[in-house]
Amino acid sequence: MINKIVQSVADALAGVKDGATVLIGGFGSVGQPDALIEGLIEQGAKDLTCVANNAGTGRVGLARLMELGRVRKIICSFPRSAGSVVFEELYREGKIELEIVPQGTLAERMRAAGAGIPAFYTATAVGTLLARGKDEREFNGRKYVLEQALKGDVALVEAWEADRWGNLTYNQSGRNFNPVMAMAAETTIAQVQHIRELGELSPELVATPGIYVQRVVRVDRGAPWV
Amino acid sequence: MINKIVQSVADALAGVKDGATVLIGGFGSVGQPDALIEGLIEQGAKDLTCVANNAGTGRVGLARLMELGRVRKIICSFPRSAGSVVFEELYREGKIELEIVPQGTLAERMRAAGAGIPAFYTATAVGTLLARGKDEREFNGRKYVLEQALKGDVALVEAWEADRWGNLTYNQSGRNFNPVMAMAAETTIAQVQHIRELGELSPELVATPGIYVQRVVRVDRGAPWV
Amino acid sequence: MQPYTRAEMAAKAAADIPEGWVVNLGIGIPTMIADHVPLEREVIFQSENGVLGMGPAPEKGREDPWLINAGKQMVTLRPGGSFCHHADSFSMIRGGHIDLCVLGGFEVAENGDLANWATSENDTAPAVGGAMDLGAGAKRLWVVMEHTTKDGRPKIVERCGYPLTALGNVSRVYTNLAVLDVVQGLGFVVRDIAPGLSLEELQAKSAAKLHTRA
Amino acid sequence: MQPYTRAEMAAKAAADIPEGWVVNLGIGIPTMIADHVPLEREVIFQSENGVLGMGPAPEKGREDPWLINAGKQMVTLRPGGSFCHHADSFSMIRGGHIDLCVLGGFEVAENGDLANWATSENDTAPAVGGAMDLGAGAKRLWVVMEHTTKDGRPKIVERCGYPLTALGNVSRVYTNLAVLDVVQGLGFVVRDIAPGLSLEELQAKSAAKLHTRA
Repeated sequence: MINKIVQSVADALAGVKDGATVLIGGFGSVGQPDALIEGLIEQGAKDLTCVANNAGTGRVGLARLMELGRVRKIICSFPRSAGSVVFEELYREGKIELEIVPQGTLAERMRAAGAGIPAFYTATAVGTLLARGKDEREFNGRKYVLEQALKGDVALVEAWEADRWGNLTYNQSGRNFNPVMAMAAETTIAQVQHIRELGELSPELVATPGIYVQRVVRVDRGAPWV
Repeated sequence: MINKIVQSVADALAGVKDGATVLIGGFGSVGQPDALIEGLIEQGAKDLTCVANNAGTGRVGLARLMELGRVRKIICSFPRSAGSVVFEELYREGKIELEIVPQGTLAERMRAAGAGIPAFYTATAVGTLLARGKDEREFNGRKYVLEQALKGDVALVEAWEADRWGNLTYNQSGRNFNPVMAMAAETTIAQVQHIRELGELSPELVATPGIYVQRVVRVDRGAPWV
Repeated sequence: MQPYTRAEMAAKAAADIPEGWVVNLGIGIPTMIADHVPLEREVIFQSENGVLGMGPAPEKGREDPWLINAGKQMVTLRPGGSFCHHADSFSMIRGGHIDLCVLGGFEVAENGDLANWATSENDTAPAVGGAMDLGAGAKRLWVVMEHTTKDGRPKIVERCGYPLTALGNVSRVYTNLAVLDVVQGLGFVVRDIAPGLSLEELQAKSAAKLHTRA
Repeated sequence: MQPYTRAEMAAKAAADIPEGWVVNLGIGIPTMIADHVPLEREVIFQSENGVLGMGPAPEKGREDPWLINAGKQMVTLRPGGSFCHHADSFSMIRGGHIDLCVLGGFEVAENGDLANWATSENDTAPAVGGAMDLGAGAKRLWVVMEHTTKDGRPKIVERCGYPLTALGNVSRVYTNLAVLDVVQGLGFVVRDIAPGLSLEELQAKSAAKLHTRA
């Protein structure tokens, strides 16, 4: 019997290696796998490359992981936001590497990794600082830059429901980066609010099929701001 | 008020131009927009490039369109199937151009067109006849070929439900190429079984958002083999 | 001279959006535009975090924390709206399916260039978000911003000095002093001036030549 | 000598598929493999037309024409199954998320090359379908085919003569006469021979050197 459900956050995070690239879902606080990030802090892996839309806020979660010196590099679209104090301090002191990627390119690079596309062309960022050093090519008279797939060793995602095959559904804008990151990682770990029996989820509604998910843990998260 | 619903198949097909590239959804008879293809036969556009997974069967639908000499070129993955008599005859006589594309590359080339990706690399077909003349490049020690976006002037798709904004849902394996083709065309025309009130379709279940759909026509199609 | 308020700037842009357009609004004044489009005029607002068909802000007590926009504010979904993931959302954007994007700006140049994400090449961790995707991908790009910086420096310029966000794509600018079209090969063309402001005064607050309709 | 029947070939392959694998089955004998995997051993069958988690053929009278596999046969969906569109389906395939693909073949070479879609460069409209995507993308590629053509020509070869489908990816072949591993740098290694057939006789029906386990 296939059963991807594990009983604790610690079990879910087991085996994350030093030096791993960790994709972290969510946009704002919605769809953010808070419990898994806390679990990663406990788990101890260091020298991490973290991929997320933002660079953490306050001194909890991703910001705490950075403050503990466990993050070597962050790849994100929007590092500077209200409350990104830890990141800004580390960045000023040269203690963390930063790769800024336009948000759509960030999503597409991970989708590409999941879809077996090693690289693709996009018009986004052409002629800007973020296109520096990238191959450029014209198609039908317009310039595009070549962007490479971005693969994770681990993805931490947050979903609404799951079954034991690892199928996931999301709640409204909680979808965001989660399905894309789930595709792009070697090991995808999902924190979910509800475990359903196999067959309870509508086959038309599954937004991340279990093929992309290795471990599921139920966490009563309540509202996303909690 | 946005209202993409038109009252007849003829209205739905109005304006398709000679020389157009027409994307035709469906896989086997499931999700195939039969009424729209009949409508295109009536409408009269010629010198068409048709993109579909197969090259028609029997002497109806796409096969009929070809038999009438209206199709200059077909782009598909599987032209030779039981009953593809019209295509085989035209092909032998040199009266129709053929571009064979691996099925996944065909889908991805249209998804790319819809997503603003002019070209992407794939390992599919590397070292085979279908990679001839295509740019090749290595990423992480593996060879890939460059494939270009495939855009349609018109897409004919079949869906289960629609609302007046053009949102579409599909029934089981009726999804197939339809959402991908809907993204990839300038004008997407959907034949649907059911019209729903705005707000009746679950926002989590809409597989093709109305942003990709220009016209909707209700056709009581019954079972897909009819 | 009566400069337009932020609400007036938003209302002016809103008035120019026809029914049926799909529109993405940036953070700040652009977000306010939605409040000035009546629900009966069906404009479909998209947010890059996967929300298509946003409605007005939720009523007090009916907020749903799982439904936010790209500015992380709680919003509503109107009937006909739908959700998707980030790659699908940016397919809409990059693929040219968004009729209009309205962004804030640091500078707009007469060739249509926009700078709105970083103030120098060595900026402390500049934040780009989805601006470059929207700038390159939307069918039309409008900018809503103050006409000058707080210390009076013009933001309407011949060439952007700040790092670029998008090249040549801005077609209209709404400021607190004017509405300007950006016409390729010509430059800024004045559509509208704030009450009591002369063209000469407006020109004096701009660092690029302002044209008037022939 | 008792060659394996088609059902036996399918059963042999089925026996080698462990629980939990995601498997895509090509048209023909490969499709029959699913019938030989008991439902209790949960193997997830994927079909490239967007069906993940196919179950057995429908009972008479309970067929659903909207639910077909890539061979256009009506199938069922088991609890836990889901649907997606073609681009998402081939993301699974191209992205390396399918544990195993089993295809039919015209020829398999000792370097793991597969030819199964065209019989000459000037073939009348050869039909490739999803074979090249599956051949390049699946984690493992097995082939199930007759050991020789109807007129006795070996299909186990040193190098493929027909146009290639996939390069170097075949790791196992099930034929009516044997089961062979394809070991990179070595070639074909015999795992199993049909009852009453000697290694010499098998070698005589093959156009590549057959090795035995050391």
